[in-house]
Amino acid sequence: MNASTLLTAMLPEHLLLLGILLLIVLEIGARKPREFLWVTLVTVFAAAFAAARLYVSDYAAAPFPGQFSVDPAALLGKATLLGLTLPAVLIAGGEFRGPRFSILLLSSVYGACLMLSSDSFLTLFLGIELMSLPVYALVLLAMGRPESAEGALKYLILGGAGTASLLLGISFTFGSTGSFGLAAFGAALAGGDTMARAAVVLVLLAFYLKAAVVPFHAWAPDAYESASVPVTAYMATVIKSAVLLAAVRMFAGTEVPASMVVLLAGLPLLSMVWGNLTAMRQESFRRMIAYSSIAHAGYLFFAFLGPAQGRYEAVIFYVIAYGLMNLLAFVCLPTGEDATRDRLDNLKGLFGRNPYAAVLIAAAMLSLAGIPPFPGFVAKFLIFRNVIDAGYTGWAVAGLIGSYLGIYFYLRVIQYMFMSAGEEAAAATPSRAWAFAASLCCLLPVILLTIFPGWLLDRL
Amino acid sequence: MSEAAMLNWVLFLPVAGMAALLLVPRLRADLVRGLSLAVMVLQFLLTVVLYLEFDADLGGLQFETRLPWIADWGVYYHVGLDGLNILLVLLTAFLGPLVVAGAFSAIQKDVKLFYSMVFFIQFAMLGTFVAQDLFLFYVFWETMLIPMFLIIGIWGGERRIYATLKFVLYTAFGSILMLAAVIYLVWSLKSQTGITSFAFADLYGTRLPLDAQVLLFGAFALSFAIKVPVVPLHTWLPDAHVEAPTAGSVILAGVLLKMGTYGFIKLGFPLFPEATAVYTPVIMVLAVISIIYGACLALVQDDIKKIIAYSSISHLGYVMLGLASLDLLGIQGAIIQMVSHGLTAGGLFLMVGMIYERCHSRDLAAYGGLAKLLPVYSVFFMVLTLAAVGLPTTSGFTGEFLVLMGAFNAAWPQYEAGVTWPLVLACLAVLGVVLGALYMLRLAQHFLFGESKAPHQPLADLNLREKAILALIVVAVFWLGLFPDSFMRKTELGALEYQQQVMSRPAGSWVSVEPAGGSAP
Amino acid sequence: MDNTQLLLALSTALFAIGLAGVVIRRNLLVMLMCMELMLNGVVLSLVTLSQQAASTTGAVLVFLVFVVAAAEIAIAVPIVLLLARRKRTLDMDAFTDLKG
Amino acid sequence: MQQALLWFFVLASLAGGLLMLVLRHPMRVALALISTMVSLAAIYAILGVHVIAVFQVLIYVGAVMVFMVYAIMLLDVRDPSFTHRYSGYLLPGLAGAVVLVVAFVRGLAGSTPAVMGAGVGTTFDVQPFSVAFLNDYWLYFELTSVLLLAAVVAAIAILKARRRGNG
Repeated sequence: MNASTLLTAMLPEHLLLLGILLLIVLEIGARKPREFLWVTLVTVFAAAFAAARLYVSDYAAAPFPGQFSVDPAALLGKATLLGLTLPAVLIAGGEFRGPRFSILLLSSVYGACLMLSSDSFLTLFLGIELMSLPVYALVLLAMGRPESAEGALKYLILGGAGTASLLLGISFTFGSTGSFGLAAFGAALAGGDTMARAAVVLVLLAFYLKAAVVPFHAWAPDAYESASVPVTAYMATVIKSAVLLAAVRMFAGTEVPASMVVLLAGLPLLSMVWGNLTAMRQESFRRMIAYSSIAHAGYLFFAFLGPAQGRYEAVIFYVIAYGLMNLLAFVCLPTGEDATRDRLDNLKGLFGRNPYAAVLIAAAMLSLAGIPPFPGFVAKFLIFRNVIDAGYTGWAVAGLIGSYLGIYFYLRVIQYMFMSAGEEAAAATPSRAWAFAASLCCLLPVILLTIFPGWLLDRL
Repeated sequence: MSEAAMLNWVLFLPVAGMAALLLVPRLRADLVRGLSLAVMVLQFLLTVVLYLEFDADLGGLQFETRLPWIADWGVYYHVGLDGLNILLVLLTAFLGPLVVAGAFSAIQKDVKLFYSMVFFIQFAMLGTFVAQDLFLFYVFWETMLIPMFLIIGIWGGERRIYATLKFVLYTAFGSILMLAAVIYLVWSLKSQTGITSFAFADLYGTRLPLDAQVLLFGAFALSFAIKVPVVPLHTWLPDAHVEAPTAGSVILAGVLLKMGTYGFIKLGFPLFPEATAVYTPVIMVLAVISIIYGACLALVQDDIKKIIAYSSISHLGYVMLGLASLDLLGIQGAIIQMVSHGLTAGGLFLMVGMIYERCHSRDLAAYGGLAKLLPVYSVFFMVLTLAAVGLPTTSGFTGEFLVLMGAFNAAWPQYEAGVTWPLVLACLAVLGVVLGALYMLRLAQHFLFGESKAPHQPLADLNLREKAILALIVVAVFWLGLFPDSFMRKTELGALEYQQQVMSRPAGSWVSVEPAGGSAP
Repeated sequence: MDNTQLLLALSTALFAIGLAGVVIRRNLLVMLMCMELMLNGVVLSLVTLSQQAASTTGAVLVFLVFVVAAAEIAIAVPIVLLLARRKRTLDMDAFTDLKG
Repeated sequence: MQQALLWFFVLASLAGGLLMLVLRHPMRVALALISTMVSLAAIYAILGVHVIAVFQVLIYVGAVMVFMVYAIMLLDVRDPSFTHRYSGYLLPGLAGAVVLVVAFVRGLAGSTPAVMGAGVGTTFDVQPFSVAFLNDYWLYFELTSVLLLAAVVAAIAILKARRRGNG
């Protein structure tokens, strides 16, 4: 291990840390709150660019053997997470002026990046915590809404329970394999003794909780609804993606043994059905997205049923498509008072007021529903293809029917925007330019992925 | 331009049209309309050139383009024309300009979005017909839902949201199961041959055990049958037709319903020949039930659009019967019947739309004696009605006659072998023709003749635009009726290939297979 | 039953009690404490196992758990105070009015 | 003697945990939790891992619980959650916990962890622990500082948010 490896391999993380420190210095020194967002933007962009650049050059190194290592898969994951953070930062432009938002966001992304490079459970645990802790505060930062504090506290308590479950799992994994390495999980998954099985179940439950899979989803709707739009967007995309990508890293090349299939397919299936059915009854946009993301967590965990070598491809493509589309919907939401902005009714007649936003939200909804030609369809296809490849046709059919249940509520959003007359809302607020930039940020990759999904798939 | 590129031009012209519309200012409705019509006419002319260039003596695909799309999965952008889809492509391109022109006065709200959606659906429909790759086919097939959802939902009648959601949720349910079947099919091909391919030509070669075939065919058939629609799955159609704007109804009746029958002929039957043999009796029975049931319901409706909607179910029953007969004449008849129904039903919906713009009622009881009030309108209406009934010299006659010929051709050898039910079915199908005459004449009689009680008199007769639209349809109807030969020549080899594809592989022909579970009569 | 198994059983029991508390109690502060109980159970299991294996890594993990627990509380308590200050209740069921 | 003490503290911590489920007032729940934590610290001391026993007392009892008790004292006693202990998930929650305990205890009692006896009864002294931590595991030292930094900023953000919320 030499200094240059240390510097290059952790370059995205270093850049993020640098940004955090710079922001702290700025907060102490400067008076004007405006330039903070630029610092954040530049930091996230630089880190994303560094990760992408290292990925393109097929960089792999292990600066801390057995604790922290990078490989192209991890780098692409980091580039994705950082890239998805960018629009979330952009739409925060109108809402959060202070540096605290930026510092918290950056440290949360730092934790997410850490998870994707972890080689031992210690790093994974620290990564998860570093990712989650700032978000508890971010949820609360909206504070325009009295519910925020409750949502944050509930998220914190259940998140803590998830952490405890993860730790007990880690402890049992250690007990049965004698190692804290991430690879020990694969060994425990393959091994058959009681302690190993208990360990696998506990770790999985922790991941289910962090990714909001039924019945460990109770925090998600409250937390999503409590947070303000940029934070919800961040939680629904980046955090969920990080958890799933970390899970892929943890599962590594281990095939799922038959005894675990019920756990790995049953709860996600329940999640799809419950999430989709409950989303139909929501009147709040963020709450609807929360239930939608619960359903999507179900699809994503289905990917683990498939053959091990296809898992990463399926998850990363899904995460990119899902994240982009989700963010697109968030950045196009009409601006306004946070609470009214969140009501689905507020979308009524949006096409008449702002056709650009309405069309983009509609595209996002259709993609989330998995209707072609949008990338969401290709992503869903990929996952269910893998499940059928592995021979679980019955589960795949059940999952597809579960996904069918979701079509209605996505269409309802389109129905509100295009087919209902709405009252004329107030004129646009100043954050328009930010939102427009953010929408371009999402739109260009979406167009690319819609027309040439093969471009990305061939590179995975 | 090279020959193969021309099909791509036809396919992507609507996309170009959408892009062009994007640049037109939102309030310049006239410019939007003119531009849309110009693009559609251009597309039709190009399609005519394609049709004329299409060599009837060559089998297989023509104007083929094959480019890698998702190379990793073996998915190709693969399009081409063959005897099965050439007439449907021509029909789609022919109806395009008429739909656009027909909506000039009817659509006043969000004009730009409307024509964009018409282009979008045109693109998706043409793509579905010409796709030669299962993935591409599925993408186009599902994409079609989006513009139709919006067309019915935004510009439809009072219960439009209910109708459009019903339409989408019905059809999407079929598609979901089809998706599972598609994945399974491709996976089977891969495990048998090691090739990952979505090409129709490769998939035709998959050999599956009978029970797998039965399940997969069931999934495909459910999706197609919902779209056709075959009787127990038809309930979305009257709602969608009644609530859709005129243009939506024309697209729906004219082209969209043919997707289902085209799916059977292109995918359902040839992919699973053994399963087809098992299912044929069921399909024939359902087809005949559709013919009779649709006709009976059409006979008792009071809403003019509903009459035509139920008549569509009845007419598409003939198509299914012809396809399932696996007789060469029957298959060609089915294709002609698809085109003919597209013309007559499309024309009738346009005419209902025209009268609705004048009187704002679709209730049959509200009308009467239009022959005196609107003579030109009435002549056109009569001609289209008679064509729908299947009067000789019109397209409807050619189609129905050939289908029935095919059904009898297929049934007779069996009758001689002692199996009577196919013959009974064929006879029942003839009964459908009589019922068809009854409901159509009832419509014409109440509508055109009798006491004149049309609301909002005096009524303006058809203007030049409307006359031109209807005249084109009527010319096409007679052309197809009087000179079906040239059209049938183009489809002959395609139909033959299809027939061999389905018949060659089963151990015996479908005749020798017992009806599944004895459910058939 | 030797000591290791006894302590593992105790740690599982504490974990389960804590989990039950998080699920069944209504007061958010009590739920928070139950979550702490879960963590305590986990620490016990970690200590027992890593002491058996003489693993320094285990000891480091235990230390990290302490730090994280402290950090979590450092965030949780201000939130609780915030709630109390705004005269909102700490009743879990009171927050379910937005459920749907 | 040591074994008897161990059993005593095991039972004490278990009793403390169970009391947490039934006590009504948060303050009493906090006291029960503190007694559990102290019992656990005693268990660690008996096992010979003094570093952790000290941490347990200092960090958990000394910092965390003091903070918690302070928060409880500021609360409104008329809060309905003080009188109604249980949410609607009482029975499923208890049933789940019982199933969990039974499954784990039965399963684990039969199996011996693979690591058992690898290095019996090693104690972690402060010095070797610190050396190892700062030499082999300094990555975690760094990461912990980032984590604490984030936590401090988060706490400040919440306090500031309170000020804004009041105004």
